[in-house]
Amino acid sequence: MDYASGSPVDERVLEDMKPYFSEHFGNPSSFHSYGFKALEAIKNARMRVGGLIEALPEEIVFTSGATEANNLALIGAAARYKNRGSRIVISSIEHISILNVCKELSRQGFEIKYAPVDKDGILDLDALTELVDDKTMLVSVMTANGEIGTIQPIKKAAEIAHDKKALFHTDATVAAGKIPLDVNESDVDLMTLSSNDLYGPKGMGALYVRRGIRLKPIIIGGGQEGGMRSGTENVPGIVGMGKAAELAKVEMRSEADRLTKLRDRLINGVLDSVPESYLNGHPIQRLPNNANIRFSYIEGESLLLSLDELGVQLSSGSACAAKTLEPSHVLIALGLKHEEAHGSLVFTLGKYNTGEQIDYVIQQMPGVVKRLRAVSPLTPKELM
Amino acid sequence: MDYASGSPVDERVLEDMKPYFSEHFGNPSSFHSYGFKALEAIKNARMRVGGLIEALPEEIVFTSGATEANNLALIGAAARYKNRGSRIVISSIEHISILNVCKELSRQGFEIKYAPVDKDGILDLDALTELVDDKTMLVSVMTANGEIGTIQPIKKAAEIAHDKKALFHTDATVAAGKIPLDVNESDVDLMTLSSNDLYGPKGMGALYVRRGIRLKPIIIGGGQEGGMRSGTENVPGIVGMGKAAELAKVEMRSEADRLTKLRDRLINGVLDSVPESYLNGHPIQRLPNNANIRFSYIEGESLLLSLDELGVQLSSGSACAAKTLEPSHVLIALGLKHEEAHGSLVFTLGKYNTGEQIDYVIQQMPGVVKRLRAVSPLTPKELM
Amino acid sequence: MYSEKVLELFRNPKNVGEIPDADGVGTVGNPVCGDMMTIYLKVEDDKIVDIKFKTFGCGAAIATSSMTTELAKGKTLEEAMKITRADVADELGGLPPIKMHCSNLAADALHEAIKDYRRKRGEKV
Amino acid sequence: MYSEKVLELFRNPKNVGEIPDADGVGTVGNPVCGDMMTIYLKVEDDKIVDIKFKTFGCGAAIATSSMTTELAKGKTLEEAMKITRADVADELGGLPPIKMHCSNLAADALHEAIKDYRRKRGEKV
Ligand SMILES: Cc1ncc(COP(=O)(O)O)c(C=O)c1O
Ligand SMILES: Cc1ncc(COP(=O)(O)O)c(C=O)c1O
Repeated sequence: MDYASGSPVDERVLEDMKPYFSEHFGNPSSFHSYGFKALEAIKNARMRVGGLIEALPEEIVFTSGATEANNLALIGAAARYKNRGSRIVISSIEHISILNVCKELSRQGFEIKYAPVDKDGILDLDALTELVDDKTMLVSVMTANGEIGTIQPIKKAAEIAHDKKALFHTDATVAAGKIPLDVNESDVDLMTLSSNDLYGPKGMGALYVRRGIRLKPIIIGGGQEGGMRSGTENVPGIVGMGKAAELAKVEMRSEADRLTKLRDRLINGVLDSVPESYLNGHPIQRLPNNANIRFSYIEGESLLLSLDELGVQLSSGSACAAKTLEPSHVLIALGLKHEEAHGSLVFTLGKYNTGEQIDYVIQQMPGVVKRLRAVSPLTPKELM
Repeated sequence: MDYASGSPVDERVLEDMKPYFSEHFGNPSSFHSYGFKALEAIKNARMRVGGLIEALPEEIVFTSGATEANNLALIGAAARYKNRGSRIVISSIEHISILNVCKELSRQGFEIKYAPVDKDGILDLDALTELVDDKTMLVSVMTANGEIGTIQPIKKAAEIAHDKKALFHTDATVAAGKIPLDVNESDVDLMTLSSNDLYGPKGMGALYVRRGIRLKPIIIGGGQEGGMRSGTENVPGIVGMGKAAELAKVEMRSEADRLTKLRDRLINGVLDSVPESYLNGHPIQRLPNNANIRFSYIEGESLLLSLDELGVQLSSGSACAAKTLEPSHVLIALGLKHEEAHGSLVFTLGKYNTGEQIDYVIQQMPGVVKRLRAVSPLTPKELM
Repeated sequence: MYSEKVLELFRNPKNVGEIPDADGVGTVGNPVCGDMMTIYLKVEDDKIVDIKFKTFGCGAAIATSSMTTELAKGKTLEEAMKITRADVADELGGLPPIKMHCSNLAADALHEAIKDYRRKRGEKV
Repeated sequence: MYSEKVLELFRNPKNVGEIPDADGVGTVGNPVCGDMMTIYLKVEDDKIVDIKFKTFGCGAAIATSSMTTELAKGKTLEEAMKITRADVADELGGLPPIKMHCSNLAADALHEAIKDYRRKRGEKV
């Protein structure tokens, strides 16, 4: 139940990719029939990825992943449009790739402002309106957060940005394929997509770049991807992401229904059976596949380890935070205390999760929590 | 015979990658058994890629390809070591990803100097010595050129760089797996590698970064790859590149012998059977799999098209140049006239090429050239 | 990348050759740029009765040369002057954008050859 | 990531609990940082005759607590003061570098508990 940090590739996707590893190994820039075949395949994938978010094929720039797409969006726009202003406004719960890029841009002289979220993780639109001023060049608010699952009002955020002639970027890494997205309806200028989150291959992502917007490339060379991203195209990867986008488009609605049911069964089941457990994030404005639950008095990693031994794979926050041992900045932004943040678990459900698995977790959870609470010096007597 | 612009993935490589698309889809940063499995796999691949060039595993930074590795090497070093000097010296026949990065760095205030090559494409070491001065920060000379196959004296070039305390980078994209490489013996600081050129998957590359050297990352985020390259690791890609490197190490010697024989059979066969055809690049100091042949009075693309219709896939220069219709800057650097450069064909042989294929090309070539020469206004009467 | 029509004309170009006693000759492009084209005309009663070409260049250059000469053959000079690069590209079922330059070249060479003919006749062109 | 020994002690930690009438108590870390540990001692004739711990923290923190109390049990206070984080990590078959901090914590808590005991006895510590 840790689909957020890595998903298996859908077999139908892999099937589509296979010929491009072997027979159709051409370079789309090559001048011969193998090359043309690759070019066709890329065109087709561009259409499919565009289709998922109602974008034109030529508005899709393929990258090596969501991190690169986020970097390209922010660094590329900052370099290109710096004459429009020096301020960049982002939400306080963006992914570390946005946060760290902003730190770098701040070193380069940009002024970074962080729009707060409420206790459920929903962007404070009034605060955003105040922060976005005439010298704001770019606003970036994620479509949904991968840790707490909260879905953001990006259409309104885009409006606030555009009122001040700022560009609007949204990181839809974890939202795409889970909820319907429409770049025109939401009036988004730049949108980050990830392949693996769609059950496509890893090492692939894309940036939607609205027609008319030019970005300074961060990877320079042969001028592939309309000059915005150089390097020989990862043809099987692109084909795979295309197929994954197509499948997501078709299957999203029914899969979302199924996952929402599982999610709510999980949340209700755990909250009911484990005393002093709480849901992080918004109860309704949340991704169909995300549950983030906080357990008082115990620490997340020891929970992960216990559950891993029971065959349940989870995460205690972003996979990156696992490395620094810091509590999640997202949970802190919700106003949680550090020790509360430490005791949170992220459940991200996916294609292969079943009701039985959910019930197994609900059944195991009380025992695991009880055992760890027994070891903890913080647990009140009455819970032991 | 266009392996330079794209190679099929070795079946043994694909076999090794497969489990990482499906069962082992974990994120190496995740704290559970799926994650640890991925972490192990990456460690192993790092060892294998390091092994190919006698580097330590921790000296390998995985990237999305050779272009990104070249960008990281030059931009990353320039940002980090600019206090060492403002001059960067590269050969005049570097790949477009090096050339275009240098153009960008020159806009940022670096002074770029181009070291010439002789008529066979071999770096002029005396000229290099003159260009590398005390304020030179970095020297970059490719290990071998993909278009003309010429192998460069990188050990001597590294020595010239180090004499002036400059860093030395070499783009070994097309050399790795074809000729033995040893970063210690050659005293290289940074080396670019490409996965697909080793029959590994596309969308993967690596940069060797000598221990003690730090680069400013160009893709910022979760701090993967020792902070030098962020983004969730492309685990199947990394595993594939690792396997490809291992296979290359084992099979390189015998495959190089085989290809050298095929290459020479091709060169001699074509030069003998087609009047006014000439070899571009050095006859001996060249990659075992490269032949670059010039045909007077006709243009390369029409040659490609004719051969493609006969089932022979070739390139007329770098795949990138195909897009701009410019003659190859490499051939111009050899001192060829534009019209001579236009009439050149690149043959890059690979694993699946056979003697029969070579003989077929030798047999078809005179007819194809004759037909096109008959259409050309430049062809002298006596050749018709 | 190329239409079937382009490939067909590339394989079997019509009107390849020179006309030694041509009434008009037009050459455009140059081998340095990778494309060069010469068109030879025979004119009778202001009509193009014979036309031939020689081309150094890409597949599209050869196919457009062939198509241009086909379009021009039998036309009056005035009609032939009106053949545009768009006409040529249309007849070929379209050309990749990067190759539009080539179809330009063939029409230009035709126009140059007609001007050469008129110049030789003392007309002002 | 963790050695089998660490996992084993995480699953079945020894000496978990409190000693209500402990002779010495040492607490280090704090829940804000994600790790907190308390060690309780019973001392007789300068020897640790009983020892218990409570730990809020990661798997390594729980395993090192268990291992530290095992190492200390039965030792004289002087010997127990010499238990270092390296000893604990060694006994556990190594710890991931990022987790070395945890083994530090357990040894520190032990030393704090011993100092507490000595302080209570009026010794200078
Ligand atoms: C919201 C969000 N954006 C971006 C990323 C970065 O994705 P990747 O590491 O695949 O580049 C993640 C990864 O977890 C994410 O959750
Ligand atoms: C010498 C050299 N370096 C770098 C590259 C760039 O490789 P990629 O396009 O796979 O990133 C190439 C590609 O042809 C090359 O020949």
